[in-house]
Amino acid sequence: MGEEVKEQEVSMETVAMILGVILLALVPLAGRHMTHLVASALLLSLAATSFNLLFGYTGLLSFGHALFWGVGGYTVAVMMARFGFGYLESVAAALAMSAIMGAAIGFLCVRHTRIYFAILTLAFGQMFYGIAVKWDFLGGSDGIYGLPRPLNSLELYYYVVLASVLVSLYILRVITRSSLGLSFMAVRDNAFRAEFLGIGVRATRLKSFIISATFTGLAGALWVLLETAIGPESMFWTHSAEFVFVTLLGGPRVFLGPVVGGFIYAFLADVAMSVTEFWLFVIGAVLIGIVLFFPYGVLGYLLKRLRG
Amino acid sequence: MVTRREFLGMLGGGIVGLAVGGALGYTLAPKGPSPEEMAGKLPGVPSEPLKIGGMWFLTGKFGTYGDMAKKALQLAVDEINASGGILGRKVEITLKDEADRQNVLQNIRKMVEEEKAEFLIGIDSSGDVLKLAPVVENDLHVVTVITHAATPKLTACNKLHYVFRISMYEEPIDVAAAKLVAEKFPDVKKVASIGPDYAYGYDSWAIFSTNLKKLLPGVEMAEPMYSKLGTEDFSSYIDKMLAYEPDLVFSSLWGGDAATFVKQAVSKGLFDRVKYYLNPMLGATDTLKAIGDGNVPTKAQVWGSGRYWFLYPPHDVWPLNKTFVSKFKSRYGEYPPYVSATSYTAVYALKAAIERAYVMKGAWPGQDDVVAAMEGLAVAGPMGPVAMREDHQGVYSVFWGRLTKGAPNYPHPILTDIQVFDFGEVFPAPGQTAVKCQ
Amino acid sequence: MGEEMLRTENVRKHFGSVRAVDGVSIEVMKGEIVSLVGPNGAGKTTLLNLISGLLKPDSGKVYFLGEDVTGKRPSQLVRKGMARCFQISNVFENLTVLENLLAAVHSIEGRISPVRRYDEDDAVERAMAVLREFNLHERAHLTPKELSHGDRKLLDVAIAYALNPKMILLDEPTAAMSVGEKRTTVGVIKKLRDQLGVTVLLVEHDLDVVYEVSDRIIVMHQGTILAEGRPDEVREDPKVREVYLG
Amino acid sequence: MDMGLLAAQVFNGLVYSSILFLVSSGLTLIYGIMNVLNLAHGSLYMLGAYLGITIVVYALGGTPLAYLVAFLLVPPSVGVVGALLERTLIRRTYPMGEEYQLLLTFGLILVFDDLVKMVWGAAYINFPDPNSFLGGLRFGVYTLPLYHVILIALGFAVFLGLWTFFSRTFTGKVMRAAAMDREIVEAMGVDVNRVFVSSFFLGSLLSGLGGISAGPLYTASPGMGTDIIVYSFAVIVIGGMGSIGGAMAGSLIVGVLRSLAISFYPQLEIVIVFVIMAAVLLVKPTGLFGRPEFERR
Amino acid sequence: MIARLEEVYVDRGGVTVLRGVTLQVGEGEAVALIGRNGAGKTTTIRALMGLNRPRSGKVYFMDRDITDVPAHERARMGIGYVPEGRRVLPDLTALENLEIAYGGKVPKDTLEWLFQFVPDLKRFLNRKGLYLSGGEQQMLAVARGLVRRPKLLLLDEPLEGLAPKIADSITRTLKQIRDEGFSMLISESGIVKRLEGLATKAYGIDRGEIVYEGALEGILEDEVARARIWGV
Repeated sequence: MGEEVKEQEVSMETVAMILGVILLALVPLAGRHMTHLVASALLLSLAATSFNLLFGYTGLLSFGHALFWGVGGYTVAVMMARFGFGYLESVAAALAMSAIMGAAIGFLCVRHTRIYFAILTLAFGQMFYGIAVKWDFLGGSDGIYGLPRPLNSLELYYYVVLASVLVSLYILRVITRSSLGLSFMAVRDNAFRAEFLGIGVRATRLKSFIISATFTGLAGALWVLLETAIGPESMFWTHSAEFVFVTLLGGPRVFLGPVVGGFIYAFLADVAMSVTEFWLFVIGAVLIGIVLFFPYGVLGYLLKRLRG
Repeated sequence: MVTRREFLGMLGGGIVGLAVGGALGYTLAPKGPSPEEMAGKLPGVPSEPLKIGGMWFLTGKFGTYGDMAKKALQLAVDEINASGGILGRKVEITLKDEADRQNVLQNIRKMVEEEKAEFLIGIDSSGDVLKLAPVVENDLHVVTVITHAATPKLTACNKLHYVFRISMYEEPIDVAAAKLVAEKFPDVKKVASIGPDYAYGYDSWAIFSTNLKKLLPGVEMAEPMYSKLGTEDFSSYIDKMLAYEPDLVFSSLWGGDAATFVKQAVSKGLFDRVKYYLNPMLGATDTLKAIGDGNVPTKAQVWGSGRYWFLYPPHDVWPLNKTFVSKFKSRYGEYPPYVSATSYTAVYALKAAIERAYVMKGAWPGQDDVVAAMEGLAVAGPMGPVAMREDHQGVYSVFWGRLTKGAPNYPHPILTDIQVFDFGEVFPAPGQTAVKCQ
Repeated sequence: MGEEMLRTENVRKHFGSVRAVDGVSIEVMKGEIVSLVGPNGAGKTTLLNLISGLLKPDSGKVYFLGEDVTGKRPSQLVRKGMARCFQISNVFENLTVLENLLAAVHSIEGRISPVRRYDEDDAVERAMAVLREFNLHERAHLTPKELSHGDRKLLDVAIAYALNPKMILLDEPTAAMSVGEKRTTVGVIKKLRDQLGVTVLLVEHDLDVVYEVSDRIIVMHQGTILAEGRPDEVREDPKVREVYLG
Repeated sequence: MDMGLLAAQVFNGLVYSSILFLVSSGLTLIYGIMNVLNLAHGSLYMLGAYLGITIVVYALGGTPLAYLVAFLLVPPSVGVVGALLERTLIRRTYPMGEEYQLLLTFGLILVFDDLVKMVWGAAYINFPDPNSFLGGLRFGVYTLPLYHVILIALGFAVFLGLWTFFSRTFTGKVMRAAAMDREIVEAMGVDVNRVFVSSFFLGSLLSGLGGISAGPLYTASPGMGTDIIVYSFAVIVIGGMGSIGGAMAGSLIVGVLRSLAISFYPQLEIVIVFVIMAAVLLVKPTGLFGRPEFERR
Repeated sequence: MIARLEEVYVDRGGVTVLRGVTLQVGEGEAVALIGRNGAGKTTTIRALMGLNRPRSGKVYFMDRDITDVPAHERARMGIGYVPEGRRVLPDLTALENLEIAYGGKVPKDTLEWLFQFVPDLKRFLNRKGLYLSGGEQQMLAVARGLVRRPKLLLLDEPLEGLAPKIADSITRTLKQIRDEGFSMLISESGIVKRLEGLATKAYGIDRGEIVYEGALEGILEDEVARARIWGV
């Protein structure tokens, strides 16, 4: 992605990364709220990074990605609350379900690109939102609640989340650095020419869609266990917009951009809400400012300055 | 149904209950010393302020609820602080927005774990309250007083320890509605209904229709209709109703939806074709203001209820209501809706319970001490005396009133011809409900 | 020689009233360098598009290595050994030069996989070897934006070559090049055939280049073939001079 | 099937279609001419309703005159707000991708919702019902309120007006021309920037007209723009993005089908619009009346 | 002197496409700009029209420095433009295309005046651009460039892609226009013959540099120009 870094910077980044992980491991010492906040920031980051595999790496803007967050979340909730499975089986089922839904919806959506892709994904997102609201089995508008927290402890579960997110990010990183990841970027940059490289453009987009949906679903699944509840609003289009926002906030052209964006967003919303009831105004204003002044996102901007 | 005289009798009982409960009659309390003066005077009371966390919809389509609840909360806190706080501790509030849908539970946690709120009040959405209860019970362990969310499931389907609901819930109001119809409008033959398209709407219809069938077995009922929250255009629903030609329409729409519906029903002539229109959520000043005097139907009788009505209990027999209404009106320029009364009462209930627990314990009470004091507590609120039942549901009498133009005395329509139902008549026994638990 | 690489049979493509390609049959033998020339709008690029699968002919057939490939998609043709470059350099703008090549290498060798690093050693080696052939290896870590115009066009050719093609279609490889760049390109085209064994079908305006590299020249005009022959034959053909210089 | 009810529901659908058309024609117009998809278009609708309230409820009282004044003043005011947004903010996203336009205008939604709350408060507000002085037409058990009839007429009148504007007037033709090839139109002596501001003005004006028209029918509350924008999206996708005729067709389909669904298949109400939208996109991505995009330059 | 480019450099997409182009069109003159694809003809014309801003250098029109004047004002000042590929507005009729360029309803006498040059226009005046043949589109494009009676008409490869008969008729039209005293700059991708009798003066351009300036006939004799433009 043209972000290949020089040797000494790699070591700097590695150091920063290790420090970051140590910091994250220490979070439970900062109290339960912080633990909870960081856990949700991690999951938002994972969802946004998965979204960005499709957006930043493959060039497809999904405006309905919360659908997969919801698919993952509802699968866990249904498995546990309706069928009495444990959380491990439930999360595994959520992964499978997200992948299957990703394949089915992706198959229909990747026939289009650009604005049409965005609108089509939006339509699917809203359709499933409507289904969740109407379907008793999913708890209707109340959703499903009162799920047991795995391990009976927020702190322990935090480490489950941390580990899962780190492993997932690692896998996503491996994918973006893989030959498959390169084919995503080739399709993004120039689908026309990619076809002349023997890359099946539609199939490549679909692969990206499925991977993206699966990890977004994982984030939703883990989030449900953190929240112990889920409702239809988790699939509403404004939640999808949040992923887009977070990604652009951090920077769509840097792998860790959405992670940085996820943390900034989580803390910004947390602080803004404590300060003013017009916190949405603050978020909206920040969003406008980002678009106008930092279109490469915060991390994108920082890296640009660092590297001259 | 009770008459005015019976009500006075009930009121007496309530006041006795209050005395037994050991609550401090705050309406009678003279202006006390300031918290600063009181600080440290009482043994075992910490000197730092007491923080109460509140959560309602502060933004978005339902933002008006949070706004009104917040105003009443502020009123109560200012009163309490002006008269010595709670056992000398100054009260502070911290608020979170329930409209941040993705983070409701996280925000609740934040108030408790980070902002050190010792007690919680609020919650508008039934869905949220059901999600919240297990978290509070299993994890947060702080006394939480619900002021709005009305699902019967909260108190009937859960064994609650830390969570209490001070506000009336939907079941007694709907039961009372069935009684009202059976007693006052026995000529009803066909009933149509509309409600919001989620659990509350379904439950409300289930309770009303089950009870009505028992009381008036011959009544025919249309397939219930449900509209999504925030529906703008009810024309299609109204015409479907008209096609059915009912005598009575039961509507559990609330907030803006309730107002929009009435307005559109007026212009679509619904109230020329039906005789009665009942809405258990109509007795809310925000809704009535939105309806406006111009839309009060003249032909059909429109009846409404609510968790509180600012003209009931009558100001002459229950001065606390009068004080509350006049304070609220002079501070905020409008008459208080029910969310204001319930939040106001919630703060005083907490105060009463803490003080009672302190008396019993002789030291600042822990959460479990406050729970013990809340159980069986009776507190005087603007809506009358509220008794906390063993299932942690506050009980007080239900009213239904007829919609009438407010002019010239009030800026919006009001409810008159108030019919009161004693709580013994309409509250199901603890643990019972006509609604299916999940 | 003598073995057939590519053949078109009376292919036709009309856009509305415009007869872009109007019944063209050509043949390219293995190891040949064949040039398509003709004034603007003669239909050369359209013919290239028909051959490479970008357009479907209204009628007629395209054979590649004896197989009927009419209507096959570009990605399928690439796998059969037909690569193509573009008139306006058409590369992956946000990837480095090396990554551009790697994308081609991985794709054609069927190595696309989510776990295989795209910069694994043997792929990089292979890509760098190609870049060396085109003298681009020193610019491997630049993005196309940072390349000179000539180098961008070279990169385009290098990508095509990295696909292990049996045949490359080149669309105006020297357009807007400096004289020096042009020399390089001529060298590259010769090398493609002489050292790398690739058959070349070239669309080119610069007749100097065409005369220098071609085994055979096909002159197109208004969608049809006007003349065909060895460079010296075509050079002397009055019809060709007519078309060009009037 | 009850034919009277069916007719009544079609009528109700037409009223809703009319509002939808006013809003979505503006959305599609701006998209068609400028290739900008303005998510905050719904916020301008909300602004129209609230400005209307200011005039009808607070300033002049619910008299027929107040309505007349509101209908005359509000749409152009909203148009000016839209034009200002274009000049100050949205214009700066043109060199960036579509996603940035979507994001910026999404940010505007949040800002507008809170601004409305700051100015008018969080409570929902009702207009006095214009039918109280207009009355209605009786039709069996049903009443067709006159205001509803007027709205349907207004929707069709605006449709015809736009049709005439774009096919007959010079300014309309210039706008269409700018949509086809902005550069060549510039080279022909047209100040395309002005055309763009004008089309934003006109598109926003239509949204404002939608707001003031819907206001008396519905209830104004902060956030009222969010639903309508999603439905308008559906409308213009179904009809074909950039096509006024398509916006009309899409509005009719969405409005009437939704109305019929309520009466006859209530469980479909929420999803039906999105199912149609997805189906249209999958089968005919350019929508019913759209055509493949011109090569834009 | 009607128009003049002076040492104009233009970058497009990071590539320098004009490298110090100096070129001049005199009163009543028809000037040819000859070069192959990608040589910089279109950019030169666009620089005159104001569609490409020079990185450095100046553009003059009627002795006024118009380097910073936007395209639409240049059009109003009297520069007509017939773009490469014609770019007729497909969804508007021929007449409407003319109206846009005229800035309003085209007066009858102006139409009559246009018919002198392009009599065929009468035939398809009310047909949409989309349904015009290539030759008709080109005629319309010329008429559109002419409708404001500009002092300078820029024609970017007006003969490209046209059948010979039609190209001839366009050339005749252009001659007629020139004879009316209009100045014009015509680009051509290499077939000099097509401009014989039309252009008197010619510039040869290659890789963004002017490689020839002089009489049209002379360009084929010029060694440098021949080598660089035709490679022969």
